[in-house]
Amino acid sequence: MNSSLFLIIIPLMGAFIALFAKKANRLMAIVITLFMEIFSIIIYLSGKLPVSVEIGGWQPPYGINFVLTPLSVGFIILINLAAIISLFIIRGEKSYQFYSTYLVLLAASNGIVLTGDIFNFYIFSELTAFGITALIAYPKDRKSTGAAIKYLILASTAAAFLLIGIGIVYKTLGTLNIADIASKISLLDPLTLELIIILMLTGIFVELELFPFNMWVPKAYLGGTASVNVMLHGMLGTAGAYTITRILLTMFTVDGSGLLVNVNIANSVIVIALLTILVSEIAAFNEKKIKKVLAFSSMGQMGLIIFGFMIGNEQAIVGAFYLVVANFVAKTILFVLTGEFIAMSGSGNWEDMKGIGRKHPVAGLAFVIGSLSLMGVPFFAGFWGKLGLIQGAINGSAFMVVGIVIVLITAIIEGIYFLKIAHTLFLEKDSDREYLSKARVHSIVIAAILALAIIAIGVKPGLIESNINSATDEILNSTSNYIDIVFPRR
Amino acid sequence: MKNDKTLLMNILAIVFLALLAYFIYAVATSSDVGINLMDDNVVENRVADRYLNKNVLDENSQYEWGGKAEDSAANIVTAVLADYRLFDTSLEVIVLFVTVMGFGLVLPDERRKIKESTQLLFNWLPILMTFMLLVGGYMFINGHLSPGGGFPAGAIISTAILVGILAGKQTVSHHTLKIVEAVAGISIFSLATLGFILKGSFFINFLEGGNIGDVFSAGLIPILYTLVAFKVSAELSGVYLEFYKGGEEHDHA
Amino acid sequence: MMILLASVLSILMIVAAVWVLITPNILKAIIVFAIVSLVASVLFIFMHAPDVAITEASIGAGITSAIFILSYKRISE
Amino acid sequence: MTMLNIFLLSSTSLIFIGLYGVLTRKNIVKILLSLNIIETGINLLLVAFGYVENGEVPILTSSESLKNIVNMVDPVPQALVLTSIVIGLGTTAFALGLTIRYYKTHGTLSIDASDEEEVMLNE
Repeated sequence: MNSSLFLIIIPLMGAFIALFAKKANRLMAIVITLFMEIFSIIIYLSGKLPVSVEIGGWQPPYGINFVLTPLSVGFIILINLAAIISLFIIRGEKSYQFYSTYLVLLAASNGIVLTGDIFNFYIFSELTAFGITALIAYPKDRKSTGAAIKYLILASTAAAFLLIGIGIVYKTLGTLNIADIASKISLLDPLTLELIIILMLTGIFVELELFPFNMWVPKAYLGGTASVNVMLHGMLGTAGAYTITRILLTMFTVDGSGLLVNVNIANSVIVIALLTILVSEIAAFNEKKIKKVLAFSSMGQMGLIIFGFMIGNEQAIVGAFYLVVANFVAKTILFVLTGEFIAMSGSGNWEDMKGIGRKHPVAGLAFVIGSLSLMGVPFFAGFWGKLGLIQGAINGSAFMVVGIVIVLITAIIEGIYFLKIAHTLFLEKDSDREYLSKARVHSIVIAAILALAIIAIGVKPGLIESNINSATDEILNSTSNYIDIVFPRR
Repeated sequence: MKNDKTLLMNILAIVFLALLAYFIYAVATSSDVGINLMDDNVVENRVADRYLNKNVLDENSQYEWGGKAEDSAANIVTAVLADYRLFDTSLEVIVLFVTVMGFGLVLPDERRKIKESTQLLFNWLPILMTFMLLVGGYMFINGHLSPGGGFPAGAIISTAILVGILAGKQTVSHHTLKIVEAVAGISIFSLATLGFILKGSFFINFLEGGNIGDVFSAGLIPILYTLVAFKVSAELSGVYLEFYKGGEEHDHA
Repeated sequence: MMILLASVLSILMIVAAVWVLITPNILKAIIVFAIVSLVASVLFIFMHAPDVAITEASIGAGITSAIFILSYKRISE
Repeated sequence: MTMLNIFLLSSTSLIFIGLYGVLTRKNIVKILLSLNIIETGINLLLVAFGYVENGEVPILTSSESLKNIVNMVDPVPQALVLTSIVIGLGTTAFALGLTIRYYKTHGTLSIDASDEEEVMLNE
């Protein structure tokens, strides 16, 4: 499995070659991304998982290692899928900088998931931050520049906290390997451990789009083009969801059981996640710009996912994984179609998109299916996520009831604003309307395929059940499923 | 109104920082069971012990000055940076690559002409540049023996280009820099892949190590540091040139 | 003796850092920041870290300040 | 007051000063300088974590120095700090490029300027 390093090496080499590829760089980017997707699927199906890969010939914890488990490779497949989709919906980008940065971002978001070393994780997360900042700033206008510099400052400050946390971990435990830290965490003084967890949480909160640190999200989505939105959501957001499972639920747990060592911190993360859901859904309700609506909804879904992971029992984690998949697919549909709609109507407000659903019924239908899944209507993929979340919360402690109430209320709010948009798309007529351009066929085909996937998962959740159960099992028994893989002799 | 907001922000920041400081103080003086932040290194099996004793592969191995070891770099910081944790270092090169590219991407296009400077600087330029190139060269070649290494060496070499610009002379073109950058970058990752082909593991130091303390020791480290130095200097020089009117060839790609 | 020197340098560094924040003149702030970096690199030598000291002096103090000044000149034009 | 305490205190105060600057300053160049101060503080802090009283530089120079291996300061934080210095340079360069662009599009260096296109300055 040493060859899995090609997932990092090939895009990075491609990033250098793109400096000279002139017109072939888009083709090269597509070929490399397809290779990554196929290669990660081969790894997933090879039956050799889970496995730990040494880099440089030094065994962990002395060298850096990659940990390939069903969970991490599953996330990589999602990330590379988002990458392919984002490449297909690019509009006429030709400059080498765009593709070079994109390839670095691709390598970094794969690395963030695969790495088994905490300092290596820090470098990869910095790389993703730089890559996405450059891509957000790419249009070079007022909106995108403002969004990019604010994101860069916020991300660098957060990364500084992460680095202090890493320093304290090294000072006290003498190691940088995630599995090694996880096995030694009980040796620490409780107060010191609390400090470490708070510092690291602050470091990853920006990427997780959680409440006090998420002012950048709507600006970044508004500033970027449609394909950058798909990257931001599908690559960075998915990698962010993965960091919770690895940093929080593997490193800082009681005997690898998926429960955070410090109950107070776990509860405050739940409170923050619930606040995020509430604030972002209410903000989305009042928003006129469709990209901002989607950005706020994206924050809300992220809050839901974190809420599920933090409850910590089996049903809730299964639900959270279903939500990750459902949110990934549904939001990708919405971002792809939004890009088309905005290009057609020439306006970012959803009120100006009257009748587009009548002109392009397939696209309109896919949009509605995506939003129904986000709401959690039965027979759509998101339903199984919210169901698992609520089941888990009922079995959890008493104050989870508040969480259930908030989840249900926000589902209704979400329903109202998405139905308003759907109503505008289909029912309102604007007959003498002329559209600036036609919707591109391949975008609609992508959206339609993804919409079919949502219905397939929604009607028959058994399609991905075994994968999600193995991922859940990995979190609930991380000692045998993660630490023992990195250190087989202990 | 605006002043009120600023004042409020200041007070909030001070309160937040005071709380943080108090928390850190509490952590530092905490006396619970377990390893405390301020304890001396009490954990067994610290990673650094094995690095210093150069016995990562074989726990009982010993080494001597002028003899062989698993990693024969005399500078142990270099050994950690460019051998045990080489993967980190090559990613660091990518960090610089992507940020400098982003810098060139967002910078507005109008450049200034390089101004003619004083006669004094112009006359002394060759000597200054040679001196800087020599210092930089010494650093990356001796990075495994003495303090220094690829990154500061690259920075110092790039200063030679900066001095040239300040003296009114553009010594290298944008295109050359781009080629140096790409060739060095591709070479670093090709060496990593070569390790996979020869020894079955990426980023492995596959050259024969040599003896500790020799100039030709530490296997791949001097080669890697040379590549890193060239790449870093090309990137940083690119940043300086971005500020001035450069050649026409790089902008239309 | 070393302790005295280290504490004087630390105090100098902290004073310079506060100065960076309060001075209204940006160019002055940049130059004072270079002093912070230089003092930090001397402290690195005190901590037996010559590698870090060289890197901090050349990259942290030298190149960073150069880029700051070039950018600031570009903005103020 | 030992050397270690001096290093820990001064680096922590640098981090706090920088944090205060990032939170309260409005000028982007000032914020970036504060960010750099935080980074310098963190670098000092990490190296101080590896500091040993009366320790030795972790570089072998002769057969004598081999006997002092037990007494050498920790090389790993130094390697990490070397990486983080370069990352800090990258952040600064990129952010300054964005600042120049920001000044061109917004006409000010204040971080509070609105991002919506209500005020058209240069177009």
